Amino acid sequence: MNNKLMQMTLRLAIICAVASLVLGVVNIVTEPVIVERKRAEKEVALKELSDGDHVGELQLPANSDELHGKLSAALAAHGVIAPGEDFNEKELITSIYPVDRNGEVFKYILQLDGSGYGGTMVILAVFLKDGTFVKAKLMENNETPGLGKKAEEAAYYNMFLNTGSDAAPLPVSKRALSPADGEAVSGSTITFNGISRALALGSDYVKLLGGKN
Amino acid sequence: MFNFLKGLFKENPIFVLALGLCPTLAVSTQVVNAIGMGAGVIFVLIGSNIMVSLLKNFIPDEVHIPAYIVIIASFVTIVDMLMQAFVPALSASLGVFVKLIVVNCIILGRAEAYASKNSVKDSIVDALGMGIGFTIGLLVISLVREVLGSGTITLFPMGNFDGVIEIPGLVDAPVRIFSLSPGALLAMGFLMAGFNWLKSKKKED
Amino acid sequence: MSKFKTFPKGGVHPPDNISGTGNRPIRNASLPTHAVIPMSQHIGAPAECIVNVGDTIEEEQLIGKSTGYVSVPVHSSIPGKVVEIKEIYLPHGKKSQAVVIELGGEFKRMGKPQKQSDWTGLSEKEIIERISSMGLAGQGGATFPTHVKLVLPEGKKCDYLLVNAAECEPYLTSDQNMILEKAEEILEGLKILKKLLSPREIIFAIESNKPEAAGVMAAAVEKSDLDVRIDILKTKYPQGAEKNIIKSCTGKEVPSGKLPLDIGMVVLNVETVYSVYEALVFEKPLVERVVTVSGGAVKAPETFRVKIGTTYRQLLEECEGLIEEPAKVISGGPMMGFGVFDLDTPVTKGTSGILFLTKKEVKAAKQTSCISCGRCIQACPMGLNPSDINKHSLNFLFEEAQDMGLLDCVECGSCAYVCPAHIPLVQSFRMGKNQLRAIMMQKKGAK
Amino acid sequence: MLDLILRTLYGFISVAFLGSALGFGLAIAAKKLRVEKDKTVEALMGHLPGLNCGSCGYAGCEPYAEALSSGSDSDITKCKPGGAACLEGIGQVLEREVDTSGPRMVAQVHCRGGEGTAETRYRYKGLKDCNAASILFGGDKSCQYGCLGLGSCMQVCPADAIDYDEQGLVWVDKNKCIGCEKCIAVCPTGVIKMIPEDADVIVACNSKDKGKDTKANCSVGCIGCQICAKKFPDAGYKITDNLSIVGYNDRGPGRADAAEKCPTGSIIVLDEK
Amino acid sequence: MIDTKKLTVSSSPQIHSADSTAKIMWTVVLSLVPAGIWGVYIFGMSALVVILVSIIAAVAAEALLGLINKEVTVNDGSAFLTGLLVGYNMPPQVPLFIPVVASLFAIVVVKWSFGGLGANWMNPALAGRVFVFFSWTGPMTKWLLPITGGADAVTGPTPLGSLKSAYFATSLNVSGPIEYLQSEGLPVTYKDLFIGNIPGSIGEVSALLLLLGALVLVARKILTWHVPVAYIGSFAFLIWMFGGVRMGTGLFSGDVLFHILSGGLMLGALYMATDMATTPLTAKGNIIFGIGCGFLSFLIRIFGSLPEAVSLSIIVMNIFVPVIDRYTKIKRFGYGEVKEKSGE
Amino acid sequence: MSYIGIIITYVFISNMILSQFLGLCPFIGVSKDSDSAVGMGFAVTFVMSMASLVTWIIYHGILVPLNLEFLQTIAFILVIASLVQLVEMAVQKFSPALYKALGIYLPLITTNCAVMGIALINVREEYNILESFTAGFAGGIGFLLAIFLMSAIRVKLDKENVPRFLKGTPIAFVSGGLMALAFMAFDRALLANLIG
Ligand SMILES: Cc1cc2nc3c(=O)[nH]c(=O)nc-3n(C[C@H](O)[C@H](O)[C@H](O)COP(=O)(O)O)c2cc1C
Ligand SMILES: Cc1cc2nc3c(=O)[nH]c(=O)nc-3n(C[C@H](O)[C@H](O)[C@H](O)COP(=O)(O)O)c2cc1C
Ligand SMILES: Cc1cc2nc3c(=O)[nH]c(=O)nc-3n(C[C@H](O)[C@H](O)[C@H](O)COP(=O)(O)O)c2cc1C
Ligand SMILES: Cc1cc2nc3c(=O)[nH]c(=O)nc-3n(C[C@H](O)[C@H](O)[C@H](O)CO)c2cc1C
Ligand code: SF4
Ligand code: SF4
Ligand code: SF4
Ligand code: SF4
Ligand code: FES
Repeated sequence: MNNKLMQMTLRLAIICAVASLVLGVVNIVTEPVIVERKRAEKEVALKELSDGDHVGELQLPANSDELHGKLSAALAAHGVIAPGEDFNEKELITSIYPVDRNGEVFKYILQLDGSGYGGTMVILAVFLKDGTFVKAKLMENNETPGLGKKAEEAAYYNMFLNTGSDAAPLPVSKRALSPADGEAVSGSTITFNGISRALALGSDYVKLLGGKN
Repeated sequence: MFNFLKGLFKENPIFVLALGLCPTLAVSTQVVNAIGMGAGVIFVLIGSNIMVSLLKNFIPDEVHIPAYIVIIASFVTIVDMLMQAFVPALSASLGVFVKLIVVNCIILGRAEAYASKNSVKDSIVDALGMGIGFTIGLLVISLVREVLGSGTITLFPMGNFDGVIEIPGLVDAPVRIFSLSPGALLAMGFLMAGFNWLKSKKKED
Repeated sequence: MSKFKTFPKGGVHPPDNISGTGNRPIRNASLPTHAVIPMSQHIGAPAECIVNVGDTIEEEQLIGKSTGYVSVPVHSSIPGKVVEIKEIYLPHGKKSQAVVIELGGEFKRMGKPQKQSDWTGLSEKEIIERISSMGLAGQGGATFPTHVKLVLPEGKKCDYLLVNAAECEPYLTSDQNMILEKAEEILEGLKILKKLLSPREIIFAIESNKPEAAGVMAAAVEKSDLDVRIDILKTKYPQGAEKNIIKSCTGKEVPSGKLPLDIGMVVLNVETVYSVYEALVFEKPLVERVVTVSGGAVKAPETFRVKIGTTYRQLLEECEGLIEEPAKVISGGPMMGFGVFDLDTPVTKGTSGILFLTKKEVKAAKQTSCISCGRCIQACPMGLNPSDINKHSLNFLFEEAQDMGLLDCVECGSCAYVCPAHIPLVQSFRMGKNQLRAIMMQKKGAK
Repeated sequence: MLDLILRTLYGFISVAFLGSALGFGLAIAAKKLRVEKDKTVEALMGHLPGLNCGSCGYAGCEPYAEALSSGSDSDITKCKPGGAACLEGIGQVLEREVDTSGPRMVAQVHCRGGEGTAETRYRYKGLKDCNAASILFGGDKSCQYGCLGLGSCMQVCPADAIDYDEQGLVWVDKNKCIGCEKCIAVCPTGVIKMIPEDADVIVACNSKDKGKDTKANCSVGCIGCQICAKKFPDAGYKITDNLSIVGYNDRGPGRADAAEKCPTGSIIVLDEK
Repeated sequence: MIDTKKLTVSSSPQIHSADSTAKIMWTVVLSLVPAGIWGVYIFGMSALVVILVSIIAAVAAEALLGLINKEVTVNDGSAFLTGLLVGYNMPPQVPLFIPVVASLFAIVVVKWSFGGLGANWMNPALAGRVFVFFSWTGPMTKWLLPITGGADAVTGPTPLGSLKSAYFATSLNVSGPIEYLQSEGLPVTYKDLFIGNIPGSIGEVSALLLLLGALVLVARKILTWHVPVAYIGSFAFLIWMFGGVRMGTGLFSGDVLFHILSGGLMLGALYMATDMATTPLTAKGNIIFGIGCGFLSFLIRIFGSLPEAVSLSIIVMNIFVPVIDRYTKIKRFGYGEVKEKSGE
Repeated sequence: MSYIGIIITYVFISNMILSQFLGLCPFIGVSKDSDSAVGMGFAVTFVMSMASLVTWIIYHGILVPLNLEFLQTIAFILVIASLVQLVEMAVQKFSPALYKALGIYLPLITTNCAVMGIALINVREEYNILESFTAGFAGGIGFLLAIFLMSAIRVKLDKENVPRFLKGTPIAFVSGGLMALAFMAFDRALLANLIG
């Protein structure tokens, strides 16, 4: 075999190997930090949303046709989807955390995916057992600063307060808002639509869960 | 000394060489990003220039590009991991562009054009000059874009200061385009024209 | 509209302004006291001056010798004495040697009974020789040596002989008035040409705004035994341009870079045909021509028969001078003619008109940059994109301009006429062509 | 922790493997696919200034280098902007003797006639381009030799060295001029001529008309009166074709004095800048 | 007799048609005046102020840049026209700094960066409009109801705007836009749309007056039919085909009339997609350009979220103009029927 | 997302250059005339498609199974650089004509952010191998479109009287800015409404 060829190969291999070794070492240092940081971040977010109550284990939406049927009916009734329109709650509800006080579940924190102006938005939302909206936080999103990004502010969700129960449905179109609120979301209707629909889905889903753990 | 100054003005990588444009435009929405990005680039530039200069006789000519690139990529990955671990907010707002330092034309360009032919000491000076030149360019652009596009100047939070200076008047109704992609390109074009003008002024004196 | 023949694309409609001088008898201009006769009155090599200062010259004496195949001799239009030989500017902006002759002595022909000679016995070669020695150059504007056009190359046949009486230039009425007076002579000229070229068909083409001339010609054809097709063309500038008139009358397109003869066409201006007649029937060289003197600044516009070498200044006086300060003095028609600043410029074989235009007629406005309106493209009869060629030319991209058709441009001026930005497009093209020529010379030199 | 270390090891192995595979592949490819580059062209490119201005008659520096290298062009002095250093460099590469003595040459406009000084014959209306204007009787100036002032030279100058001066006349900034002679090629009247960079005076006129005609056409033109040549015989002025020409190699006494004495002021002392 | 030094010498042709750039521009301005007067009439004096401010900003910028370039260009009217069109494209009660910025952007960045009149490749007025729209979306989407000008002005959505919101609501049970608007309590008739009795930008509302103005321009040969016909035609066809899809009424049920008369389509198709400087040179090119505009306007109006269909489609198509010009060659005389020179 | 969706996304909506800021150096550097621009565009399209494919294989075949995501950057760039060099050498050897047309741009592609960028985007969007390839190809076409349009504009501008200090690169940026402004017409909502 050609000597020069081998030498070349070897030298590149050595450089690569050394490089990866160095990276490996740095990784050994940083990875635990990164993992820990991420966990802590989520914990802080959940804690904030749960107002200090105990947050239970992560759950995923149930895999039941019956539930799906009921959910569809409820959503159609609330004008979130058109009658007969299909949707998949397992893609839209990515995690569920029951929140309990003294062992009794009284609210849920849902991680929801909504579609906004800049693509998918991740929303963490809190509902009482009867579906009443409590509070929410917009996590990852690509909305426009000054428009859709306004939904990152806690005050944005005031317009949903005390809605979501059977008595007071969540507003899912601008028409259902008070004129002042309607004015406020004007210019970012798409963000509003995405968020309100996600919340309506969460609310209806929670109602079906009915406090089960 | 001359080498150092060259990178700052005469051969400013952004305004004169028009290299490394993607990160320049992509992350220049906030001043703090520009500082972070600049620091990252300086680190990678110095590191890779040192290594390339050291290894210039070890690296076979036929595979020098992959070899340099591996060296650069290693430093980039280190920066990336360190940022993720210790300045997560910055890491998030720089996004994919930290990883893309690896393809920043300036760095490979300096490795090829300078470090591979010069001593370690000179390479460091060159890296510093180029890196700081790049950072200054980035700072100028981000200052223009953030002030116009958001009405703020975002720096690091320190003590009571939350890191954000608000420009009265602009902050309530900023020219938002400047924080979006068209504004980046427009600002770049006019800054470059301004730079040309400065240069011609200098030449005349 | 569609009852008149025309070419399909391009063209413009400037007001024709022919009512002042059209359909009126041609007047003989008085003799010049000093005739200034340039040696270069045609396209091709200038004639060589064969007289000296002090020489006494007879009427119609040869004073300039043809210097090549594409060249024509020059004759004196008046008898007299050579008083000066000098460089003068010709209207197209180039310099030429000119002989100044002071009137004196006796006329051989003028005022004497005309002696007719019989041309029917002459051979084709002799006819060509006669045309050549009588100094004939095209009187339609381009002053191309007529004899060159009339020699059919080996193996080529002439399908059509086209008499160009379109006279599409505004103001000009010399062809028109000529037809009214000399229809039969013109037909005689055509007979000579028929013998020479034996075309399949002779076409007489005239624009629809000159119905009287067309009528006179039709009547003459009726009476004669010569078969001539009369085509009435739509009044549209540049209907008279060679390639366009061929397209209008026959539907044929002269390919880019080719000559009419390549597709079996010979196009001659009516006055050239008349000169052919005079050359053969009277052995008269080309020493006078018909010139329209017109324009809003002139008091009494008129069509004159003028001795070559007569100055513009003299002709203006014959029109009783000016009624208004002119903005421009033009040699030729307003679309293709040249602006001159020297009233001592002489009439040459190619001078079809002299115009004194007022500011109002010129309609100059401030030049702006091109607004890409595309009107020039619509107007160009050659299917070019003048706007783009101009931009290339102004940026020194002459070879690119050539690819875009710079050399196909016939400088008709339609584009510049309509351009709302008042860009002197034709000037740009002429400059571009000059530069291109220089580049090609340089390239040839390099090789 | 163990997991992390294990992964580092995997990484080490797999990237080393990837590197050696790719390195091997590239190395083989480099051997198999080797194409020789023309070393001479590269070396020449190192010496050419890289302005791609085209004054050498080629589309840019590289085509000129190729022509020199292939021998299809033997004139190594074509790159004017490169100056002496470039010429020397090319000479070295091609092993040719070169003569690099003499000062750098720059262009200058030899005419100071403008509004108020030079007569015009008519009102020009048309393109702002000297060659276009010269179609119309050689331009509107009564003098046929002078600067038409429409700035075609400015447009072609790759160094932006030409501009209107304070009096609105075309003038070359010798510090910016790279000596490419493009302006000379474009100028229809030939009024731009090369002078040494260190020229002390120029006769800023190009008129070869007789003194009388020049005087009628322009108040600052050289009338060929012989004063400079006769009064200061050693100063290097010579009259040819009714025009005074300065020699730049014999700068005898009285050069600047001649400028004082010139009745039309067409000799100009260039300031040292 | 004649002072020959005062004779003008220029290259042929020695005479010229009566048209000039300035004449064209001022004619267009005049033809736009009625639509502006209507806008001021139904939206009140604030509309007039907006128009004036836009014009003043544009003309001032042009004059200033002319000063720098030592060339007076304000007289040619193009800057005035740009300013006027910027004003026409503003909501009637927009904060005045917005039209100022739009005009400045139009003249300084879009027009003069490239060298002034005719050198720009994008429509200055529209680029200015879009620039401020993206920067200050809120104020740029607030509209006045007609005949409410003055102190107690009432805002409301444009017909198209509220239709657009409707597209995002899931279940619509109406036959078309007019019925939908009725059900929303915003009754609009075709006649309102035609004469301009609707909320909208100042100059865009009256289709009738815009059409009349355009007819004058057609008669004066300033406008050719190509762009407007290709634009409106292709747009109408696509609307008819697919316009009903999002109303839930299926294919071939789009309300063509509604869409043509609303949302500034008339102003765009007649006055802004016809700006000579930023559209193709040839008839064929203009037809391609028009169809492109029609398609994009349809796409953005029916499927997009932005209310800016017309402005955006025209400036997107402006990008394609150099390419269209390159590939729509006219047949040159003497080149046979198809023979194209290669490498051009 | 459907393949059509991916194509529309990367050609129009997330156009590499006009909205993602990837590959600007060649976009500005090689758009002076259309021939080079189109050459560059095709070269980038080819390399982006190939790189998407190869990096997907490396990522999902080696890095993920071994939990080595942290070596992503180094592995990707190594592969891309080698790929580009190989292509360059092969073209140079086997088709000198093509090399003359493309060759000078190929080295530029190594440091073209768009290539590396699409590889990283493919990972972020969790595309499968075919989707990755489609995204790479569409990204390349988007680049080609932008650079071709830009070159036509610049060729036009060459003949205009652009103010001195803006001539060349600065005016290219301004033009790019205006292009991006117009391309804001294509937003995600449009895509979502169009293909559901
Ligand atoms: C630059 C820009 C950013 C935008 N960002 C958002 C956004 O973040 N959220 C949103 O819902 N709409 C956004 N939009 C969409 C428009 O504002 C859209 O027209 C509006 O949502 C619908 O109009 P309306 O709310 O006034 O009815 C954006 C538009 C632009 C031009
Ligand atoms: C260089 C040259 C050569 C020509 N050779 C011929 C020729 O051989 N036969 C011919 O009939 N015409 C010839 N022509 C004349 C042209 O066909 C044409 O009639 C002449 O240029 C005047 O045309 P115009 O008045 O339309 O410009 C020649 C013209 C030029 C310029
Ligand atoms: C734009 C243009 C317009 C012309 N108009 C006429 C015209 O009206 N009448 C005419 O006889 N020749 C006109 N010519 C010249 C003819 O093309 C052609 O040269 C002439 O008819 C040939 O005849 P001649 O050689 O006898 O002059 C025109 C040429 C051009 C380029
Ligand atoms: C028919 C016509 C339409 C025009 N439309 C516009 C326009 O939409 N926007 C604009 O800024 N200028 C317009 N102009 C004016 C002018 O062409 C424009 O300012 C140029 O783009 C400037 O170079 C128009 C001019 C004409 C003749
Ligand atoms: S002058 Fe030339 S370009 Fe203009 S219309 Fe006539 S032929 Fe066409
Ligand atoms: S007619 Fe004049 S303004 Fe119109 S495109 Fe042609 S050159 Fe330009
Ligand atoms: S020097 Fe020559 S090219 Fe320059 S402006 Fe004067 S005449 Fe024109
Ligand atoms: S002044 Fe003339 S010689 Fe000097 S750089 Fe300019 S064009 Fe070249
Ligand atoms: S930095 Fe992105 S291509 Fe150069």
